[in-house]
Amino acid sequence: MRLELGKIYIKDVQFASETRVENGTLFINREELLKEIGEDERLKHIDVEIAKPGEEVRIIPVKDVIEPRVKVEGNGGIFPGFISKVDTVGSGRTHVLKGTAVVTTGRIVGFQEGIIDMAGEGAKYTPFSKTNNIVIICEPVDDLPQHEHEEAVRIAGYKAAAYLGKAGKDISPDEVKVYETLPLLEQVKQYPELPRVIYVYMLQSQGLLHDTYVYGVDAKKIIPTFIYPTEVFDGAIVSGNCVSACDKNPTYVHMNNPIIEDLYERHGKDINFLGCVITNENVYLADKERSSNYTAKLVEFLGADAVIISEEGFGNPDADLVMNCNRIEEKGIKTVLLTDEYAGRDGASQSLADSTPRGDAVITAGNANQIVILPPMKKVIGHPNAADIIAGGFAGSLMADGSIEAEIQVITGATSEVGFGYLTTKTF
Amino acid sequence: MIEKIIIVTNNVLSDTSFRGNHRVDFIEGSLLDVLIKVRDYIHLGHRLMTHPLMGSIKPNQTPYKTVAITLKAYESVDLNSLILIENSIEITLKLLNNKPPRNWPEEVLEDYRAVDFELIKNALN
Amino acid sequence: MRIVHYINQFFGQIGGEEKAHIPPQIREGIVGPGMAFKQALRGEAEIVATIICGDSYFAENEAKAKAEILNMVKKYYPDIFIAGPAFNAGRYGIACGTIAKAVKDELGIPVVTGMYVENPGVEMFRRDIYIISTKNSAAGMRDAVLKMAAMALKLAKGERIGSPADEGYVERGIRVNYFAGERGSKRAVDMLIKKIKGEAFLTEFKMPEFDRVIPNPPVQDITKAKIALVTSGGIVPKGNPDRIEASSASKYGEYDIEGVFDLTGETFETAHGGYDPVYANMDADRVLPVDVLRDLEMEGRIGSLHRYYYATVGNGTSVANAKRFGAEIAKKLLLDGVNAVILTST
Amino acid sequence: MVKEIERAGLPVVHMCTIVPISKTVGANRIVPTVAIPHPLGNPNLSRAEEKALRRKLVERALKALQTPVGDQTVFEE
Repeated sequence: MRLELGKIYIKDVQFASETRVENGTLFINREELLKEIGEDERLKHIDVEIAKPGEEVRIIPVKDVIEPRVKVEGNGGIFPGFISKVDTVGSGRTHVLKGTAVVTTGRIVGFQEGIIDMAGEGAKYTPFSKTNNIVIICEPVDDLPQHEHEEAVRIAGYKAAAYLGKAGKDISPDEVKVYETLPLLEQVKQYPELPRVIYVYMLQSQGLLHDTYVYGVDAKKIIPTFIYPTEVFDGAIVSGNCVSACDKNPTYVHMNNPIIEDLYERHGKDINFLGCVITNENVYLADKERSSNYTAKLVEFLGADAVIISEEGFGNPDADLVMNCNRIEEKGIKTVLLTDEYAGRDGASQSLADSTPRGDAVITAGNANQIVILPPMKKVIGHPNAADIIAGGFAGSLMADGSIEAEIQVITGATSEVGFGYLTTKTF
Repeated sequence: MIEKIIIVTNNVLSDTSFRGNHRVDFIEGSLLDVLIKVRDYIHLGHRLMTHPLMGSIKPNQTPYKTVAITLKAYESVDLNSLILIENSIEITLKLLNNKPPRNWPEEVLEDYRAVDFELIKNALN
Repeated sequence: MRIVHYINQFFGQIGGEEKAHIPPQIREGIVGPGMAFKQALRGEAEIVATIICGDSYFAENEAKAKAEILNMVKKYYPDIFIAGPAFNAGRYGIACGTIAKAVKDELGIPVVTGMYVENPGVEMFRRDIYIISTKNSAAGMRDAVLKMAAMALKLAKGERIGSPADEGYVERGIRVNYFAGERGSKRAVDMLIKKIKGEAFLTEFKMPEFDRVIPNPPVQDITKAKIALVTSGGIVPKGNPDRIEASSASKYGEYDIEGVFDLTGETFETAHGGYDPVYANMDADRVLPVDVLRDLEMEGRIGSLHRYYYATVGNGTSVANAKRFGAEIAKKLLLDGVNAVILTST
Repeated sequence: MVKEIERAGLPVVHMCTIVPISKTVGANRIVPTVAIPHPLGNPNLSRAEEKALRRKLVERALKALQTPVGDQTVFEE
């Protein structure tokens, strides 16, 4: 499967009479965009705003972040199973409006977290302070059940990203990157002398507000399976995960999975990157047994010498991470694990809910309990009362000058467990 | 699911919903009380069926917890269950100590109950 | 800036083991290794007093020695307290750690000490205080003093303390966030390639490890052996006189069971918070089998049951504390001529 | 704890319900016991039966203390 990813660098976003890309600026026809996403009878009111890097703006609560992309050539369309039919994606050509992101905000449940600050201390911790954000604010009809509400807001985000992506369809990209993974037997033959690597991609799948979808299928219902890395770039994996802002993978991060990108960087040089095995993180313990056994079996069957395993979330998924590590190492396949930590505010506590001596190679994305002071912002997009809840809530407190003392776990993407960020931890 | 279960919970939604089909041990108490009760069951040979720290909502944030364990008490203590529950209690104590939960407004409590219930319902179906 | 320096009888030039029993005494100004510190401090700080205490005295009269030394320290209003370096001297290291921690906690004065990494004082105190990692003997004095002096000045000035590698102290186990030069995914791929090639790599998060001890030879004649009971199951005399904590125990208890033939619900209970206490509270022999051992003692099947048993709560107790309890209990048992131990856990 | 006592030169037997935990804490002589809340008893038995059970376990511990071992050894029936 071969995919050309054409990147169109966007430096500015503005509202205008026509949605188009011109000289690195994305112009958006606001009414048209609203009309495109406004067809859902579950949403009473939708609004859109723009937040740019450096502005004193806080977006809260952030539900999802999505990158505008469009399929230019090849099978299927972006977000198969949701926006497009379930055709297999991942080949041909896809254009990306690099430097932009659709951010959905909407208070789905009362305790909602997820902050993106476009300036100040908090901006350092979220990758989405560096993107021009098109923020979609969704108000549901009264008494909409949580799972309906979550779905409506989720779909609104995909629609917006797909709509905006189309503006890049006929634009000549600033940069084209080519990614290719051959069918297994050919891929093995291509670099027979190089060690074979699989990426074990763990997906949050515990249930309401903790879900991930693959071609529209709820990931808790899958048996671990193979996916070409380029399928992920076309939005085959999307997030319905609203909890644990710091270490959930927003859809944007799935579409730009940095482990896949960085494995491709070394593909053909140091390693032979065979592809991805996706697996889930369920609540029922028997599911964990099944999934970890199946993952190890599949990784062995595919002929991997080594794997990278990334986790998503806190607590329960630590058990899946450890089980995957043990089962795979038991087969003589080397592992590197990615996680984050909850080591307490003082950094002195045991960091994970589970551990294994076989996990001897671990990358950490930081201690999510670290405290930061988020200064007051001139403008808040979304639901400021969510800020009050976070401020007074489990992870923060409001200070006299209006700033919030919070743990970085409330910041979207602060401790990305696919290594999207630079934050890490060392022992002092 | 073949094995018969006990639901240990302090969430009234789980209690009312499961009471017809399963044995329910309703705990008038905190999330920690639920975990400790589960631990005592495990010490007596019952086994965990669901992860005690299900959900990404931290145990110092939500006051509700529902855990499924086997109805049967086996001869020997199940090591996996034991490790999971002991680690879960440890991490819960750590986070509670880090930042104790606040008094949430009723609408937030309602959401916490709903998420806890949805996750366990989904795990058992 | 003013410094008070703590050293033992040997470095205080009073004498060796034969003088290890001397109680704490204070001298104005510099003694022994203080001279090296004077040079290393380059006039930025001055040792105003040196406290010298015998290692045995400290070990055998810990509470008293601690109080005496704290009083001495207080009088000199130091900006910083330096203890040692103790190198690989076990009792000296424990004394340095104990007194430094007390000065820090009770007087609020920054402290630094120095030890060889295998000194038992390291495991006991590395989480509490900065311990500069030294060589295993006084041959490493120069290097130790340089690092300790630099650390002392930084602490006294309230400067930011760098990483253990930068400053030369033993890891305290505190996880500190920072932004790395490469994103996490890139670091993961780099680590994977090193691991595949069998090259050295540094994990960013160490999973807990366990070491092993070689088994001791068996008891030759059990009918003559003195057997001691130790438990992590929290069995204590009713009322928990030492107030051993239900979890994360910071202490252990020593209890006399002379003339006790059976533990009953009226006399003993469990302090352990890690299991349902109902069964142990009804009959603590269910955790600590005193009744059976008394029978065996009377039947001559064992030599004797040791007069004291030791109890703590093995629930969330830190590895460091558990190690310390084990080491201290073992020392007492050896002194009392115990031949073998039955340790019960829940 | 058990490891430090062994390290100090005293033969020690660890009576513990969960053998793998005993192994991870580094015990060399291990006697598995009944249940976590009552390792050396069983409240479902009569007083006499319970004491006999306890005696059996303690005798096994004494046997362990008299047995040379090279590695971590579990003393079962």
